[in-house]
Parts: sequence; structure tokens; C-alpha cells
Amino acid sequence: MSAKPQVAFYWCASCGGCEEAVVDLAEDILKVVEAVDIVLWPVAMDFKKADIEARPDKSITVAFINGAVRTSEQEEWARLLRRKSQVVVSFGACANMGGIPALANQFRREDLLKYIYEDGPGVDNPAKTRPQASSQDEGRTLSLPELRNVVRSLDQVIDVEFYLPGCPPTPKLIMAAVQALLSGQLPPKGTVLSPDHALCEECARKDSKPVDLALAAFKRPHQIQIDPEKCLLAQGLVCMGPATRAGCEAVCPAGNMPCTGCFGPSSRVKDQGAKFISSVFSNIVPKEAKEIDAVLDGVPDPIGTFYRYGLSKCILRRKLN
Amino acid sequence: MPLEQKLKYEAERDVKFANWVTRETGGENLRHCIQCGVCSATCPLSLYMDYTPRRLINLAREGFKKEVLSSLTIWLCASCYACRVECPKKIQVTDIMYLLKRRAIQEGVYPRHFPIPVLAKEFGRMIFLFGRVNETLLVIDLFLRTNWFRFLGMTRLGMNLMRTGRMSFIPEQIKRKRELRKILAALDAEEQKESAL
Amino acid sequence: MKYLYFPGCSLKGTGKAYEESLLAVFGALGVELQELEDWNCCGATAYMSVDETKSYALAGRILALAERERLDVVAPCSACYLVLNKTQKSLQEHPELHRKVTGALQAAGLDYKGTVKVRHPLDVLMNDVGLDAIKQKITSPMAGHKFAPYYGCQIVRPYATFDDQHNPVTMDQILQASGAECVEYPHKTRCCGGSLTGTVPEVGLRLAYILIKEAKQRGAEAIVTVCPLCQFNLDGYQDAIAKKYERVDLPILYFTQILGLALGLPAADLGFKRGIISAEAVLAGR
Amino acid sequence: MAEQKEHQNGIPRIGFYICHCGSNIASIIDVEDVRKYVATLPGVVVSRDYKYMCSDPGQELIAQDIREHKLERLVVSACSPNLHEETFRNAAAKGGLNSFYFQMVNIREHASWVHEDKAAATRKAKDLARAAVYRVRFHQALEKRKVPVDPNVLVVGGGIAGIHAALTLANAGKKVTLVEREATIGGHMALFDKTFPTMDCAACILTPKMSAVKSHPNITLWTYSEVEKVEGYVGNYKVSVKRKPRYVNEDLCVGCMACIDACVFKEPKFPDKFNQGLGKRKPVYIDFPQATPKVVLIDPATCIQMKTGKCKKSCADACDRKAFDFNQQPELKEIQVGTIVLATGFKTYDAKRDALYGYGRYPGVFTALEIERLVNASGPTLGDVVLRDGRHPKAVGIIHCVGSRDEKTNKWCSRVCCMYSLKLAHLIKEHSGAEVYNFYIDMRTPGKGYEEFYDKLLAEGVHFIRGRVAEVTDWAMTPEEQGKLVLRVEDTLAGFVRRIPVDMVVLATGMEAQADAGEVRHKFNIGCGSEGFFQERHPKLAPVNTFTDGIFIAGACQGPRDIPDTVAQAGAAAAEALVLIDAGHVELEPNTAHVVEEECCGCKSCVPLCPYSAITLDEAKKKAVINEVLCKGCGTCVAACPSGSIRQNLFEDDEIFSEIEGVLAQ
Amino acid sequence: MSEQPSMAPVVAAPAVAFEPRIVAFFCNWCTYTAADLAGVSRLKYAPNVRVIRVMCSGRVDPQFVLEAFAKGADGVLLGGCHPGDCHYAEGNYKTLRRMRMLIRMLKELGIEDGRFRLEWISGAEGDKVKAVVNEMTAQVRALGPLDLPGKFKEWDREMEDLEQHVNASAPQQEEAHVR
Ligand SMILES: Cc1cc2nc3c(=O)[nH]c(=O)nc-3n(C[C@H](O)[C@H](O)[C@H](O)COP(=O)(O)OP(=O)(O)OC[C@H]3O[C@@H](n4cnc5c(N)ncnc54)[C@H](O)[C@@H]3O)c2cc1C
Ligand SMILES: Cc1cc2nc3c(=O)[nH]c(=O)nc-3n(C[C@H](O)[C@H](O)[C@H](O)COP(=O)(O)OP(=O)(O)OC[C@H]3O[C@@H](n4cnc5c(N)ncnc54)[C@H](O)[C@@H]3O)c2cc1C
Ligand code: SF4
Ligand code: SF4
Ligand code: SF4
Ligand code: SF4
Ligand code: SF4
Ligand code: SF4
Ligand code: SF4
Ligand code: SF4
Repeated sequence: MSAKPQVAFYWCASCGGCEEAVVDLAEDILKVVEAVDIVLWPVAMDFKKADIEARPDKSITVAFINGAVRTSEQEEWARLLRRKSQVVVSFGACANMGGIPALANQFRREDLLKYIYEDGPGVDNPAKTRPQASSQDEGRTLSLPELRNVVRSLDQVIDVEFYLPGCPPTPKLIMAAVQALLSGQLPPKGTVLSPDHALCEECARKDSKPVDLALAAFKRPHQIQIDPEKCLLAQGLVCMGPATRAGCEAVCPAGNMPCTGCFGPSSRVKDQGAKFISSVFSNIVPKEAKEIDAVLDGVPDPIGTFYRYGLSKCILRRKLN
Repeated sequence: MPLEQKLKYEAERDVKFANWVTRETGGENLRHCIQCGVCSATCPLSLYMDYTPRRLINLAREGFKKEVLSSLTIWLCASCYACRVECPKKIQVTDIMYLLKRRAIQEGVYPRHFPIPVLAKEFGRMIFLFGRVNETLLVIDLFLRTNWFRFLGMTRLGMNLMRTGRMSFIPEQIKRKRELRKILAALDAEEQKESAL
Repeated sequence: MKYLYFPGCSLKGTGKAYEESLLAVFGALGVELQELEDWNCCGATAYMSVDETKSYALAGRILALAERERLDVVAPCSACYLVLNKTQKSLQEHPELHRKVTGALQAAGLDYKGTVKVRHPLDVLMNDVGLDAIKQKITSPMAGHKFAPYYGCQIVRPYATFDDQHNPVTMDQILQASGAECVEYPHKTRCCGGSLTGTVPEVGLRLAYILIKEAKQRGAEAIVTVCPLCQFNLDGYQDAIAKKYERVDLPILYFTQILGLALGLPAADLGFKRGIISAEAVLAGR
Repeated sequence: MAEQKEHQNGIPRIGFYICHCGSNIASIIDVEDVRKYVATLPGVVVSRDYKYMCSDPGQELIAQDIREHKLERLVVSACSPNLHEETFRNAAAKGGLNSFYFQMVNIREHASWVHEDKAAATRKAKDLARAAVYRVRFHQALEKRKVPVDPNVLVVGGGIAGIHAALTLANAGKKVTLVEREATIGGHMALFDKTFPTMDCAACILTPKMSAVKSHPNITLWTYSEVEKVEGYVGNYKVSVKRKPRYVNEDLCVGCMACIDACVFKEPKFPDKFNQGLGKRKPVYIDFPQATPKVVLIDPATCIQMKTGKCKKSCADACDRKAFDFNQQPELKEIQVGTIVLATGFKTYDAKRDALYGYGRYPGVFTALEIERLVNASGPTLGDVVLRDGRHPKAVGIIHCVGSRDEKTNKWCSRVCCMYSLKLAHLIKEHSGAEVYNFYIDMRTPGKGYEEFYDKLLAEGVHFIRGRVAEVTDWAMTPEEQGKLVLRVEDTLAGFVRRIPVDMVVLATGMEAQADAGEVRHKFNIGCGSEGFFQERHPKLAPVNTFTDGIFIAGACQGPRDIPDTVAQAGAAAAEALVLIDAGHVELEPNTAHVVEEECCGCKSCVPLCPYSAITLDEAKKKAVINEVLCKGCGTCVAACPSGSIRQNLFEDDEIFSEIEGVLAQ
Repeated sequence: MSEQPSMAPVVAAPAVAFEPRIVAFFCNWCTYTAADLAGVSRLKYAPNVRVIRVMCSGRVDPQFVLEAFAKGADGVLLGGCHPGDCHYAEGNYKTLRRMRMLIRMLKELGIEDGRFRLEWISGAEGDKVKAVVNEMTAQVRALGPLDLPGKFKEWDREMEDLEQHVNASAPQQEEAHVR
């Protein structure tokens, strides 16, 4: 076995963006590849589960796992890698907080399956067949991973040492993390590897944010001509910047789009959505319930807005039913 | 004149009755009465009553059932709501009068020669039969049942009403009597269920 | 403007003049009244003494029928007005009663959600039609006539919200709008003894006598009322009053009759001939 | 009994104490069971119960345990922290522990007194105790802030309460500003001829006090003035007062009243407010001869010069001292005080609201205040009791409880009207010889010499009829009722209804909060009870304190009361103010908020939320900063900071989260 | 000392009828005082509410409400001064605004309406404390237990088999994080 650190990459419920982010390291990736041995990287190389199972426990130096945990297979892999690795890094918004896949926590699994396999437009499935966890075909037993009732963040399934935030994490943060790991100068367990203050700090529009927002209406980006200089929140757009951890260098606001919160909250906040509500809505104009409600109507999908990347980490975890 | 004993013993009180009154709709805050007497003073009929409304309230909350149910007061009450509007403690005197009337009819202790309870019952019967009330028939019926002699004295009024076209001997009826009876029957059933409990 | 019309038993019987004049006046003012289909007796106050829940159910049926039409209900008879409003309130306040009554209604295929508004003609005239609109339509004002406005006990107490409980004024204003004068009549809401005159005449007659005498003393040529029971009681027993006290002979009219005259409607359409005490003086010159 | 355990690693050593409060707590809550249970919680090394924790031995017990068992945190389950939080903080300090390492659990007001089910109440007591035990771990050592107290005092309202409080403070050497809304001080008492029960002459006892106020070197008297704005906090209030223009220079006028004689209106023509409209006054007037200050003023609504600018101004000409100034403007004054006494008094119930009593409709119906003026030797009739048409009444009916003890209007008993009705009955009888009827529901005469006064009236032959009058009418049923006002009432003691004809009806209207009490209390940031009177901190133990430190209340603004009680309370309020002034400083709760600079992103979300503008943005650093002197610790900004960068002493997120966890853990 | 092994028997046996647990956040100046007043007046009300005192309803962070539910509350009551009466001038308006949004959120996440309630109760309204507590207790009782901790456990049960399977031969057991 070589002396280089052994590194694994794994993807759970992922869009591929996080993989892309690793590739986006450009020439830096070469440095990384040089410095380490990659023992698992499904997107790029072929490995077998049995190979990993065969390794001694804790023999992998660090595993980067991205994507939310949605199926039994992902769960199994996560546990397996946990067992084999010294350090697990939760990589990207989905792994950290459930991400986009966690929006499914607003629905019952049954309803989802029914829609996908029966009711959805374009579905042609008169027999109403659904994938089964295990089925017989020509005398063989075929098995499929099982869809879980709850979409989970990685740390709701296994213990995690560090978190790389972002959807996906920026190359800069990834590189910094890799260097820290290689150098062995590790922050305390549980650390999110980006600055622990909110995004406005990094945002070029910060100075144009008025002291008193006094919002009387909320808008969605397509409804207005967005002023490219002015604080987006001040324009009535729901910018999650103040409740979102910094580190992305405000790329979304720079691109004229409000922050949607993919970096998650600061370390002092348990629930990003609740905290955002508390800050922004305390400062709206009306005082009467009715008028307040009229303003709130400007945010038609509160869950999708405040928990776009974090429903798994909402204190309530999912919709009850 | 025979002497009447006015002393009351605790044994003569019917505590259950008092509790019943305060549990019925309308009687809930009866115990708050401060005996100010404004109900009696405002009542247009109190001058004929054997117990003024105030005294009746006190008798009821103390549980003097016999006195309360056999009093003329409850039958003299014309439901004008004056007392209820004036009462400083928002006691629903008129509704209390109603519930005492109902209880008196149930227990059959109302004054026999007094036509009002009869009228009330007759009224109910007519509604059950026709769904509406014909005042002419109601009055005739009433007098025939209580004091047909007085009826003769009223003929003048009758003639006047005939003359002005305000009297009719044909009862008005509703079309869907069944529907009405179903409603009333449903309530009877409910009541039976309750008493069975 | 369109309303459901709940006449109640009286307006079809002894109170015909009220119905006749009301329909005429509302017609003249362009207010449409649609009679509630297959209405039943509201139970008035008497039924309350026999069975509370059933009396609420009677009123409940009326409200349920009315709710289907999605119109406010106009209930001109004071007793009906009170009973219907009381039912509304009691159903709201007492969930148990609400359960029983709606249960019974449902047993008969009806339902009541509680959305009906019960209105009095005075309320409608005052708040929906408006005094100004009425004044504009007055063609033969009742100038020189003096009336005692008599509201009786049940319309403003205790459920009405459209006027003061102690000193109601809506009818005064309507009479004044029709050009008449109102005498100061402190008895306007006093009980007339109506429910007792027939049964305990000595009590009812006295109350009626006091009311009529006082109106007369204050210079009224008629008592004008809103309640068919009061009208019947005050009008019908004047012979008996004469026997017991003195002859008073004062016509007892409905406010709709006066308003009708002022609107220029023919007296014949306003039920004047139905009064036992004739109202010739009021009609003089018309 | 006690449970003691050894140290548990990582968690601070906690002492738990549960109070029986005699049987107040112990009769409902199984104190023993709670004590045993809490002993099992992590960190708890001492768990005791005691009969009266707040007693000296109770406090000593705590102090000793802290020393002996090296306690690091303290939890006491007893009554409301509003009552004894301070007591136990002190006990902690006595034992050498920082007083904020303490958490109080309220199992009396919030449990034993409000629940009947013993098991459930005990369960609740355990839950609450557990919450405190969890919470207290996160407590931090804090110090109270000390701020100096400005020795100057503001007294608002110049009735007998304000007068007495101002004089007491001034006599103690403190500088007092007395602000009165009307043109003269004196309040309601200045309207009375005699006062019950001793029947001393009101003027004889009041006017010397009024002039003492005017001449006292330590009192600044601002009449015809109102407080506009109050800022600051205990010990340091900044108050703006608006002085309304009298159009007469107060310093020049000596009150000779030559101007009033000289006014172009030869006769008084306008209703005299001071005399309840029973008399008339001119546009230039003085409320009454002993008005303090003795300075005339002009009513701009009736003065020709003020309305049209075209008057001969004979008044001004008649003034030797050239005191008139028709161009006077309102003046805004600012003062700095440390404490405030509110003595804004009451108003009487509007008798028109009881339509059936005919006030405003029948000229023979009067309010008690009007009668006070009629029987007053210096009133509009010089003490002659006459009807509005000049006749002398032969029979007078006094109706008690008008606008009192009536759920349609005011629920409460106004406390003084029985007594003043007796007083007026006596005076009317004395002045006019009329038959007097008092209609009462219950006769309430609790006070020194009060029942004796009632006894005297009984002997005088005044009629007392127990019953609430249903109506006053001019409608006669019998010849003797013709031309009279008839009262219809049930004589409840006789058991029948009576009609009683009289010539004059007196309505004993009750006492209500001032119409503007709601606004005034906002200005001073104190509370009102549901009846509208100012809310005291505790009905028995802190009757003149409010929930805002440094603001005290005295007299009828706190609730209906008579003059003896008013004066006693005014003295108490003055004493409370003196306590603060003499201590020289007050200690403020350290529950302020602060921004952790390196965490703050400068989003400014918090800045507009602070009601005291305590938060600003440091322009250089682009970070929010909180001025802890201005912060009053509401915590609104703390809850709102979207990145959790604001902390609040005593109410940290950790503390509250652990309290939530603790209260729900099972 | 060991970690509280004795805690289990303290909890009411499951056979007992459901008694809701309601966490209340009361502001110090109005609602907490009103609750004190209710006590001083010896008003009797349901023993289901546990009060957490804050200085102002404005201190109540929506996170607290969520946390209370997550830790086992069946209902959360928030009490502050009446609008216009806040001891801190306007804190309660801010509370109202943010809580209106929280209410929407709770609804979308399937928490029934009656479980969260915002009430303005002044220091003089001891009777209102009684009425509100009784009413809310009845309402929540009718809604039944929310029991989020139980639900969390139940949701995570779907992972148990696998966890055992993967770690069967593991030398030491990894701890699964719930949150
Ligand atoms: C008819 C009647 C008869 C009575 N007779 C007696 C009796 O015989 N004996 C007895 O003991 N008690 C009697 N009382 C009770 C007595 O009047 C009160 O106890 C006493 O007046 C209370 O004094 P106070 O200073 O609190 O209030 P007030 O006398 O009402 O004085 C309050 C003062 O504050 C001023 N003020 C109000 N608001 C403001 C403001 N915002 N800014 C500045 N100033 C303001 C007012 O102008 C007034 O001068 C009687 C009460 C009534 C109604
Ligand atoms: C049965 C009863 C029930 C009551 N209930 C209530 C209630 O529920 N609510 C309420 O508000 N009020 C109540 N009260 C009234 C209440 O008791 C008094 O208002 C209150 O106790 C008065 O307090 P005090 O300090 O003036 O007098 P006290 O309590 O009598 O105290 C006087 C103290 O002075 C001492 N003392 C006496 N003479 C001398 C001396 N010469 N030298 C030294 N010391 C001396 C005495 O020993 C005593 O300790 C009640 C009264 C009674 C009789
Ligand atoms: S965090 Fe964003 S980029 Fe990464 S897998 Fe999830 S959705 Fe894709
Ligand atoms: S645009 Fe968004 S991130 Fe930028 S300052 Fe405004 S709120 Fe903050
Ligand atoms: S009016 Fe009310 S309080 Fe007074 S005696 Fe009658 S019922 Fe009792
Ligand atoms: S409702 Fe009955 S008791 Fe009351 S005042 Fe009228 S008649 Fe008298
Ligand atoms: S500490 Fe509180 S509960 Fe205990 S004895 Fe003292 S007052 Fe009573
Ligand atoms: S003091 Fe007497 S008159 Fe005044 S409210 Fe009380 S009982 Fe009535
Ligand atoms: S809300 Fe928080 S992060 Fe924003 S400026 Fe204030 S303290 Fe800083
Ligand atoms: S805690 Fe309240 S008073 Fe203090 S700074 Fe924050 S908002 Fe202002």
C-alpha cells in the first residue's frame, strides 16, 4: 500500500454538480491527484463495492461524500465509507442539509411514487407497475435500492467530521479544504469549512442596503427590472444573504440573482429558514394582521424559499402527515 | 284569618333545583344577582306578581322550588326583556322565566285556572299540525278550554275582526309538514337518548 | 335591492294591514321582497315556554330555508324578529344547542351554516334605502299630523343593533321624513301587555290603557307602531278599555301606512280599512 | 430534608431548593417528591425543601450550602420571580456566588395557586424545575449596572394627591416641578364645600396647601401645562412639557381681576366649566377666587380679540401691570428628573349614558358634582339649593351607584359615592329643608367615622330605600305626581315596587379613569388595568409603584378612593421617590444585548428594530454596535439577527434552548 | 453518578388519557404578570402549560417555537402585551409580523392550526390567561399528541436494519446522528 493519503469520493442523491466542481479545480486537480491515491471515484473510475468492503476499517484517509441520502443503497454506501474512513467530509448542500432533493420531504413517498409512475403528465403505465425492492425475473431475484420515506442529510445517517458548504462548493473552498486535510492542520470536528459570518459581509451591494428595509411588498426576480447595484433585499427580492454563511463571495448577487441560501446558516443558528423569517419579516411595514398577510402573500412558497437547500435540517425535518 | 307560618327550614330547600336552574341556558350567572331590584322596578307586570322578579331570582338560587314553580310571576312575564336589559349583572331574567315556565309545565304545577300555560301548549300543538298558527282558532280553542263563558264576552272583538277581514277560520298550512315533523321527531329522539343515559 | 320576506303568522292574519302597507311601500321604494317559500311559524315567544330546543329548531328551519336563497331576511313582526335573532345568537353561543338543532335539521335534509342576516324593515329603510332616498320620493307629505311613535318591547331589546335600546329613533325619523310630527313619547318601548290581554285581561288592559291615554294626552292623533301584536292589542281592546276605564278611541296604525300615504299611495292599498278604530282624521283630505 | 451528591464531571455543581410557602405550595405540590426527583438530575449536588425559603433561615441555608458544597449554580422553586428573585440573588451573593448564577422557578402563582389536580401540579413543578436546572448550567457571571439618580422630581397632576406629594418632596429638600393641566391646581377637592365624614370645610384645608405649593422655594408650578414626551429610564428621565398660552403673562399678573370687570362683555355669558356649567363666566376669567396661581386667563374660543382681532381690549387696558399678551405662543420646556409621581386623578361617569335617569332631558336631574357646587357657599348660587328654574326643591332623590356596580357600564364600586351621597343628603337637608331619599343597593361606609356618619343621617330622618332605581320619568300616574319627577324603584326590603315623586334628582356618578389615561400611560410607559386606572405593581405590597422603575402613582388615578386614602398614598409615593434619591443610584438589570463584532456581517437587520435606537452601524467597521446604556433588554434584535450574532445577558439562545429542552425532557 | 436511569418511571403510563404538553413563552411585563395575577386571584386552569419567561415577545425567535415542537411540545403558546401596549413600545408588532409568516410555514409543514397560538394578554387580564390556557388545552387535546420526538424515532427506524447489517462486523459501533 502506498504512503500517499487514500482518498474516496462518493455521490449519493446528487445532480452531478458537486462532481463537476471537483473537476472544475482545473489544473489544481492534478496536484491533488498527484498528492493522493484515489481509491473510489464513481464518476471517473470504475471501482467495485467489494473492493471497498475488503479494505481494513479506517484505511481510507478521507472520504468526500456529496448528495442527499435518499435510498437504501446510498445509506449503505455512506455507512460503509464511514467504517472504512478516518475522516468524512460532507460535501455540498445536499449532503449537508438535504439540498434540493430534500424538498421532497414536503410530500409523502406514496404520493411521489403515484405521481411519477401513474399520474404525471406523459406517464403511460396502465398496469400501474412500480419498481420493487426485489422482483423475480426468469428465476433470478433482482433487487433495487429502496426509496426512503425521508430524505436525509449525510450527518443524519452517519457521523461527519467536516462540511464543505455550497451548491456546489466553490473550487477555492475545496482547495483550501484539501490543503488543510493534507497538512493535517484540522479544525475541530463539526466545523463548516467556510467563514462563520453571513454573506452580506462579502456582498458588493452591502453598502446600498438601507438601515430600515421597511418592506411593503415582496417580488420575484422575473417580476422586476433588477437594479444591478442595489441590495436585492432592498428591492423586495427575497435574498437569503443575511441568513446564509459566507464563503461563496456573493456570486449570485454579483450575477444579479438573490442568494438562495445554499451555504446554510452560521454556526450560531439551528434553523436557517426560521431565522431568516425572524429577521426579514420583523422589518416589514404593516402592523395589522390582515395587512401583514397581504405582504406575506408576496412569498408564495415559503418552504421552497426559506428551505430551498435545507429542509432536512429544518428543526421539524419534514412535513408531517 | 288563619295564621300562616313564614319560617322556612333548610329541609324545604331543593338544592338540586337551584343547581338545575344555574346549569340551564340563561340561568348560568343567576348566582351573581346582587338583589338590586331594578328588574322588578322596570318590569311592567311586577305590580301584579306575587313575587317580584328579584325575589323570584333569590328564591330560585336558594332552591325554594315550590314557591318558584307555583308562582304567578312566571306566567305574568310578558317576555318584554326590560329586566334583562337593565340588570346590572347581565342576568338573563327573561330566559330564566322561560325555563321556569317549561319546568312548571313539565311538572304540571302551574296554576290550573290560568290560561297562559294552556295557550302555550295549544300553540305548540297547532304548529305541529299545520306548521303555522291561526290566531283565530287559537283564541277560540283557548277560551273553550279554559273559560268558555268569557268567550261570549269577546264576541264583540270577534265581530270587529270579521268586519275588518282580519279573522279566518281556515288554518294556514305549510306544504312540507313532513319535513317539519322530521325535525321535531329528531329532537324527540335526541331527548330520549339523553334521558336514557 | 332584494330581500327575502318572512311574514310570520300575524301578517297573514290579524296583521294583514301591515303586510299590505309594507309591500306597497317597499314596492314604491323599489325594494323587492321575495316571500320565503314554505315558511313555518317561528314559534313566537309562546313556544319557548313549552320546549326550548324545539322552538329553536322551528326558527332553525326558517333560517335554513332562507340560507339557500343567499339574501337577507326581512322580518316585520317584532316577535319573529326577536325569535330569529335570538336563535342566531343562541346557536352561536351554545355549541350543544347548535349540535342538536343542526342535527335535527339534517335529519330532515336541511342544513344551516349561520350566514343569514335577519333584518327589520326599519333597519332596511334606514340603512339600506336611506332617509334621503325616502325623502326624495315623498309626494304628499303628512304635514300637520302628530303621531306617537311606539316601538313596543321586542324589537330593540335585547338583540337589535340598529337602534338604541332605551330611546330608539329610527321610526321617529321615518315619520318625520314623511312630513309628520312626533310627540315626545317616553313609553315608546314599554310593554303593551299584548301577550296577556287575551289571557289575563286585567293586566293587559291596564298597560294598553296607559299607553293610549298617554299618547292622546301628548297630542297624538294616532299611535304608530311597528309590531302587529301591539297593533292588535291596542286597537282591538279599546271597547274593553272603555268598559273598564274610559273611552279612548285612538287609531293604531303601522308606520308603513303613514309612509305609504306620504309616498302618495292610495289609502285603499294600505289596509286602512282594517283598523277597528277608524283613522278618518289621518286620512282626511286624501 | 436534603439530598446530597458528589460532583458530576463537566456540569457545574447545582443546588436546588423548593419552598413549601407554608401550605401555599405544599398543599398542592408534593414538594418531597419534586425534591427527590430533582436530586437525580445531572449536576444537582444538593436538593432541599424548606418551609419558607424567603425567610432569613431559608436564605441562610442557601448561603451556607454554597460555601459548604461549593455550589456553582442555584435554582429555587418558589413563588414568582417578580416577588423574590431579588431575595435569592442576594442569598447567592451572601454565599459568595455571583447572583446571576441563579434561576427561579415559579410554582406558586403558576402552579399551586392555579391548579387543583395534585399529581398534575407536581408533574408541572418537576418539569419547570428540570428546565431551570438545564438552563442554569449556561448562566454566566454578570454585574448589575449602577446608574446615578437625578434628585429632581416631576409631579403630574395638581389635585390633592399631587399637591401633597409635591409638598412632601419639597419639604425634604428636593426640587419638584408640578405640572397641572388646568389653569389652577386643586383638582376635584377644590369643587367641594364640605368633606365627609368630618364635614370640614374643603377650602379651609385645601387652600393653605395650594398657596404653600405656589410659594415653596423648591417647587416650580406649571399650570395649564401638559407633559408631551418622556424619554430615558429610572434616575434619568428627560421630560418635555408643553405650556399652553394663557394670553396673560403669569409673572406679571397679580390676580386683581380688574380686567375681568373691564371686559367688553358687561355680564358673564359663557358656561363656566369650573362650576359644572351651572354659572357663567367672561372670556377673561379666573376659575375661583383662591385659584392657584392667582392669575387670570383668556378663553380663545370666546374672546373677541382672539377670534376676530377686533376688540377694544378694555381688559388689557385695565391692567396696570401690562400683563396681557394676545400673541403668546405655546412653549415647550425640557426638564431632567430622576423620578416621577403621577397624580392625574379621575373623572366622573357621564350621567347621560344612563338614558333612563333622564340627565340632560329633565332639568330637575343633577349630577353629584353639580350639587357640590350648588351647596358650596362660594358656588354659583352661594349655597342656595335651587332647581334650574329657580324653584326650591321640596323633595330630593339621590340615586347611588350611577355608573358603578353595573356590568353594562362600570363593574366596580366607586367607594366614595355612598359617603358623598350621605354628605350631600345632609347638606341638602340643611340648606333647603327638603325631604331627602337615598336609593342605594348596599350602603358602603368602611372608614374611620363613616358608619357613625351614616348613623347620624339615619337620625336626621333621611329616607333610605334599598333598591336600584329603574327610571326617572315626568309621567304622572296620580295627581300628587303631577309636575314632579317620579322615581320607580323596588323597595327591596319591603318587597314591592314604589313610585316616589321628587323635585330634584341627584345622580351619584361613580369614578372613572381620566379620558386620556390610556395616552398618558403610554407616555410614561406604565400599565392600565382593564378598568382603565393606572396599574400598581402589587395591590398590597407595592400600591404606589408601577412596573416602570422610578415612576409612582398616587390618588384616584390608581382607582377610586377618598381624600384620606389619597393623601396617605401621595405621602407613600413621595417616600418611594425619596428612597431612590437618597440611595443616589439605582442598579439596572444586566439583561442588555451586545453584538459580537467578528460574527456580525453588517446586514443592519437589527438596527431599525430597536425601540430605543440603541443599535447603530459603526460606519468604519461596517458592524452593528449596541449602546448598552440605551438598551433595555427586550431581546427583539437578538431574536432577529439572522446570523445569530447578538447575545443577550440572562436570555442567551443557549439558555432558552436548554430551558425548552428541559421543560419537555421526560 | 450515573446518567439519570430513574427517569423513565416518572413519565405517565401510556394508558393514561392524553394530556397535551404546551410550552408558553410569556413576556415579562404583560402576560407573565397576568399569569401571576391569575395565581394571586386563585383562578383555576388546566395544568398543561409550562411557561418560559422572556422580557418581550420580541425575544421569541421562531426557532424556539420549532424547537419546542421538536422536543415534544403538543402546542406552543406565545403571549405578549396588546398591540400598542408593549413595554418596549413596539416589540409585539415585530413578533406579530414574523409569527404570521411562521404560521404559514407551520401549516405547510403539516402542523395543525391550533397548535400554535399568539395571544395578547395584558397584565390585568388574569382571567384571560385562564381562558386562553383552558381553551388551548382543550383544542390541543382534541388534536391529539404531536409527539415529534416519537415521529423522528419512527422515521429513522427505516434505517435500523441496514445499520446493523453494515456495521455487523464493525469493531466499534458508529453512532447515528439524529440531527
Ligand atoms: C361628587 C364627589 C364628592 C366627593 N366628596 C368627597 C368628600 O367629601 N371627602 C373625600 O374624602 N372625598 C370625596 N370625594 C373623592 C375625592 O374627590 C377624591 O378622593 C380626590 O379628589 C382624589 O384626588 P386626586 O388628586 O387623586 O385627583 P383629582 O382631584 O382628580 O386631581 C387630579 C388633578 O390632575 C390634573 N390632571 C389630570 N390629568 C392631567 C395630565 N395629563 N397632566 C396634568 N395634569 C393632569 C387634573 O386637572 C386635576 O387637577 C368626592 C368625589 C366626588 C366625585
Ligand atoms: C381576621 C382578619 C382577617 C384579615 N384579612 C385580611 C385580608 O385578607 N386582606 C387584607 O388586606 N387585610 C386583612 N385584614 C386586615 C389586616 O390584618 C390589617 O390591615 C393589617 O394587619 C394591619 O397591619 P398593621 O401593621 O397596621 O397592624 P398589625 O398587624 O396589628 O401589627 C402591629 C404590630 O405592632 C405590635 N405592637 C403593638 N403595640 C406595640 C407597642 N406598644 N410597642 C411595640 N410593638 C407593638 C404588635 O405586636 C404587632 O406586631 C384582616 C384582619 C383580620 C382581623
Ligand atoms: S449541492 Fe448542489 S451541486 Fe452539489 S449535488 Fe447538491 S444540487 Fe448538485
Ligand atoms: S443582496 Fe443579499 S447578500 Fe447582498 S447585501 Fe443585500 S441581502 Fe445581503
Ligand atoms: S336586576 Fe339583576 S342583579 Fe338586580 S335584582 Fe334583578 S336579577 Fe338581581
Ligand atoms: S321580561 Fe318578564 S320579568 Fe322581565 S320585565 Fe318583562 S315582563 Fe317583567
Ligand atoms: S419564597 Fe415565595 S413561595 Fe417561598 S415562602 Fe417566600 S413567598 Fe412563599
Ligand atoms: S360607594 Fe356606594 S354608591 Fe358608590 S358604587 Fe359603591 S355602593 Fe354604589
Ligand atoms: S442583524 Fe446581526 S449580522 Fe446583521 S448587522 Fe445586526 S448584528 Fe450584524
Ligand atoms: S435588546 Fe432590545 S433594547 Fe436592547 S438593543 Fe436589542 S432591540 Fe434594542
